[in-house]
Amino acid sequence: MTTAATIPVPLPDEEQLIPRRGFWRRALSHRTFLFSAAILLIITLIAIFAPMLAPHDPYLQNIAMRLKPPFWHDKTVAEHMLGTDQLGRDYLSRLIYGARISMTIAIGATLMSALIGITLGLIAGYYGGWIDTAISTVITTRLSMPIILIALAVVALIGPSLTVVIVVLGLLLWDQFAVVTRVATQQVCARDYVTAARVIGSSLPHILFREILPNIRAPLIVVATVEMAQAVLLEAALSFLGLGVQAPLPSWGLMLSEAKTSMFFSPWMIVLPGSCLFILALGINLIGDALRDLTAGGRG
Amino acid sequence: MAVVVMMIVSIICFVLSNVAYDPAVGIAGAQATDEDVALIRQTYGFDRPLPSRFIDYLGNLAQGDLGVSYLSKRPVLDMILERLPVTAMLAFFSMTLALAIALPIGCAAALWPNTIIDRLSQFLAVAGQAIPNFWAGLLLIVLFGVQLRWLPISGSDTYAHFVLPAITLGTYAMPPLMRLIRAGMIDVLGSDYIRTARAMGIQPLKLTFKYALKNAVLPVISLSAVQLGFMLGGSIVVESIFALNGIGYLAWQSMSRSDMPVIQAIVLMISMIYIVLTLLADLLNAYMDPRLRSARK
Amino acid sequence: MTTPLLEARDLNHVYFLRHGFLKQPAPLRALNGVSLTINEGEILGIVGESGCGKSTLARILLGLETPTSGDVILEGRPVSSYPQRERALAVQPVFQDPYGSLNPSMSVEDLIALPLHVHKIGSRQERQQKVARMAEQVGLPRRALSASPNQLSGGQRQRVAIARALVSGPRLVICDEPTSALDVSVQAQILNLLLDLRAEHRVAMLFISHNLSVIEHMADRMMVMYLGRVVEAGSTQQIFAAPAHPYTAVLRDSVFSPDDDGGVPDLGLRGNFPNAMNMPSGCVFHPRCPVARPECATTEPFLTQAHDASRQNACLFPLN
Amino acid sequence: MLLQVRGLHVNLPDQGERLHAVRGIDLDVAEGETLCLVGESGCGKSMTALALMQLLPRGAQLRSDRLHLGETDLSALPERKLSQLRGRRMSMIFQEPMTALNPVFTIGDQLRTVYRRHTGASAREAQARAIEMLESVGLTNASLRLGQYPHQLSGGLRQRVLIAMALMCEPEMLICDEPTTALDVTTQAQILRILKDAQTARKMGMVFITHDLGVVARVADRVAVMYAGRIVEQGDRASVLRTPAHPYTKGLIASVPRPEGAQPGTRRLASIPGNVPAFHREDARCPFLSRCPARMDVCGAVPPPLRQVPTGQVVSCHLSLDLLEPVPA
Repeated sequence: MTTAATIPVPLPDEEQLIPRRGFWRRALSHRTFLFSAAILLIITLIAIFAPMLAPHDPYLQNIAMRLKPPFWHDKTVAEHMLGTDQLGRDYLSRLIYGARISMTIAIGATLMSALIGITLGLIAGYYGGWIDTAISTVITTRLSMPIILIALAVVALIGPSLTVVIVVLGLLLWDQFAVVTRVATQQVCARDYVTAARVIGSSLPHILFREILPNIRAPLIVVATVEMAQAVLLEAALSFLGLGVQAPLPSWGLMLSEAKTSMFFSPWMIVLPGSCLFILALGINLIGDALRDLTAGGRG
Repeated sequence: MAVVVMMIVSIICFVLSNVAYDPAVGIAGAQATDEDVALIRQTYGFDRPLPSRFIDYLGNLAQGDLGVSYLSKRPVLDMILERLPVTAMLAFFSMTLALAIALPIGCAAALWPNTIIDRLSQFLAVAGQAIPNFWAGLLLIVLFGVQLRWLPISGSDTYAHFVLPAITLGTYAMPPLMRLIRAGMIDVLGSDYIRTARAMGIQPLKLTFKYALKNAVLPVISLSAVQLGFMLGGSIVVESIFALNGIGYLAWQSMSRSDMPVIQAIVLMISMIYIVLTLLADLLNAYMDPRLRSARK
Repeated sequence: MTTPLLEARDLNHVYFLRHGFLKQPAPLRALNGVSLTINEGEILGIVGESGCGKSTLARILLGLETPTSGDVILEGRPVSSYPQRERALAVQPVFQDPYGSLNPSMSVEDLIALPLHVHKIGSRQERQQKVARMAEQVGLPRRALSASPNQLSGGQRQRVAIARALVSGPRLVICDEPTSALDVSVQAQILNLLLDLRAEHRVAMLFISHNLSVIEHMADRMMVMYLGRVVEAGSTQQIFAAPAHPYTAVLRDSVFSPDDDGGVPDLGLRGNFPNAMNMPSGCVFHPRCPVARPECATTEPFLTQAHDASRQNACLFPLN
Repeated sequence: MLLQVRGLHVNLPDQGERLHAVRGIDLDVAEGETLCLVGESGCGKSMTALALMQLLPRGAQLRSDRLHLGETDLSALPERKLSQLRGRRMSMIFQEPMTALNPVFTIGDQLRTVYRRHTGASAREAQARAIEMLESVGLTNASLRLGQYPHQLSGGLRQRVLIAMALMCEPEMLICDEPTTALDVTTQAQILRILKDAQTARKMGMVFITHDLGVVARVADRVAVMYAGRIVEQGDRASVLRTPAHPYTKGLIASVPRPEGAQPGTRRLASIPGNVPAFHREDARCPFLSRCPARMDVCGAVPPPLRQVPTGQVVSCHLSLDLLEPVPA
């Protein structure tokens, strides 16, 4: 039993406040959060400093050095650490630049779909009634459309390029944002502080951006991570099917597709880009799980 | 609501096949001269104003005529119906596989939180979501098809041909199911009515399976319907890797040759299936959950 | 007779509830011909069990819902002629759930200052002074101003809500069950605070509660509601001394106080709470009324006007 | 003595720390007697009830010197034996009737399952017993009710079904955790009558938990006043409510608004400043230390002794006997 004297006697009027346990203090002690944040940090740094890090120019072709194995198979080819692809380009440099492509697409598409989805969800959640039904119909229509098929069809019509892929993914990945925002907005609107704000006469923008949005931030961050991982994988799928990022741009999906032809006797060409995709998607998903854990399912 | 959605979907498909890509050029073929194209436009009446063409389009749709493929000149409906069983089987196997993994492990993770089984379920969920399913397909081909030669890696004649594709597509659908079942069971096990049942001395085993499971499984039904719908979309990638002759593969082939009528028909078909599935799930839910079935007397 | 601060005349409100998969939405009559008046500096208590329509009434008076029929008059002018902002200057709310009525992402200072901010009252410094003075008046420790609502206890949060309601100097505060979610000892602090502030700010209050003894303690005049109707109204003291309507008597007998001495009374309430979807005929209380007579099932009683207009009840055979 | 509890301690995981919800409780309940556990939110009364039924949440730790129902040592029973005892010898009903019944099973199904679990009776016998019990708790057309689902009943009706369920196997002890708090005042009176009638009919012991002193005045034979995990005053109803001794009990009773005929809006209620503390570590000193108007230096140093007051109740306080003189209520 701790000695009696050491415990201070709190005076009644000195009402103590419950200590505010900061989000960051809890986050830094959360194992998964640290692990996934580390992965994402490394990949982002690689993406930003790709020109400095890449040993060779990813587009420089050298037919003589075609399909060289990585160093652990064949020590002779020292300067190409991870070997070369079917056009003799340095595989490691292409992987490094590939990180840049995947990150830009992931961030670009997610931001765009977040914008669309959150706006629709906010309006549907706040107003309800026929506006809510109309927007819900739009959401259901979008959900009923197979993403990959539509993306492929649109890209096939307009012609594939990096920006087209970002825009198409951005236009196809907003449904989860809308659904989560709509439900979260409805829950927040049922709380008395939104009713109080309306009675006090505060303006609509104030209610939307000061009363509702800050209190639905947590579930939205979790959705953003899931959609970002989805965007990474979808870009890779599109490129793999030949309708995403076009050669010679070094997208991991494209590298996988190029490697398909020679995958039987040089399997490393399949494993490397695939594992990069997997690690990036894993990092994003893990940080999403950690954030869901830290915000206790969105209580924020 | 469902009818409105179908209407919007048909409009989008109409736009895909008639507006975004000039059907006349498609039919005439790449090397046709401009006169031929103009002639075709005349005969097929593609020059008529859009609304009236849309009404014809709906008319054909009603009689099941989804248009004719530019390349094979065969009615698209037949092409789809030939291949539908393959995709349906793939979807069925993948869904059973996904549920076979998600249900037991999800429930176990909820019953014994923070144990190895719980960590396994979280790992499977996160890893499953992170694996690009086409890469998984390739790996399976290299490993089982080439190295070990246990399973066939392309074509769709025997059931064995469906094992690897089902695993690939199954890992795509399993994570969300796993998460939902785990979260659902945790909610239900922590609920007041389970505590009341424990207070009344109901044995733990009966408690979990009779009382808890029935409540936890309700949301899983609607999610499985949605997942089944997504899988039809996802099948395009898997079928093209494993060369399974399903509607996904057909969609991919007609994609590279921009055979628009086929693409728009497949999109229409998949959307319709999705809508029907979600309707079925809602009906099943309404039947299973008395709260939806009857009002307060 | 000076014009009342707030008057409601013959309010009716019907909700349409969807129930069952394919059935048509059924009408639920939440309010049925309710009228009330609140004068300057007066506390009017409204008591009734859940489902009696008191919260619907509060939402209508706060302008959150427009009644199906009947009108609300604020200081002699119909409420519809006021824009919501101007109406907010006169009427402010205090809600029941201390954990739900404060925006968790704002600091206590910003929360209290919200009405000043919305109505652009005074400069930044003036607002800060007003808020600091108000916080002190409601007994909040100084440190609380920069804290976030999650750091406060239930009682402290309700003090913030009260400070927010009074800082812009309204003439009427509508409290919807302000202390129902609090413990008895904390409730006592808040009730004392409300009484002090009423005297100091000369503000009128509409005090809604299901707890009869709280109403008896706080309200000058009170109204008893049952299934959307006013069954009795008048001065609190007189009603408590000799309730006229049988439901008021049953309510009073079912309130237990620490001074009672054992034994649970038999209230003589027959049957159970009627379903609001199919209202009983005649006097709505007749199926459960211990002193019901055959006529009660046929004729619908009207709110009678006692001789000195202070007492009203809606019963064919009043008790006194 | 039907129920004996000595030195009951319960602590729960709470954001990395251990919250000590129950910090040393002694209770006795005789056959046919109602012990009221009264206290404000956060005083640990619900946790005490769950501890008696050994239904503590995951990660909670329970420690007791003695926990006996009749001759059975509850703390020593394995889970299998415990689940046979719950609902048969000792039952519990909870505060929130709206969520306490399984929404996807009929009322009859849930009632029959409990009865057949303990008695192995046939479905028909269980059905008859269920109808008999529902009628005993005042439900008209009981057989129709059996076929209905919980969402088709009001709060009051559901609480009656739960009481019927708890009494199906004629338990010796019934634990009620604020059964009427979520109900309307008129329904509360009816439910309390049902509980009292059922108790006298079966000479059943009852632990009744509430925060409402009015209900205590009507229902209790003996009263235990709880504050921050400890019992500060325990004795028979008349002495504790009429002549309260502990400063917290006095403050609690004085802060209840009740009809005294005074002019409304003029009387001020005595109120206890500050709010209920939570204890995250052992502290044997008086729990009311931080809010007690009569605090002395010794209170901050030495744990308060348990002493009997002339009017019969036992009080845990340093105040000398005369100072503890009851304030004429």
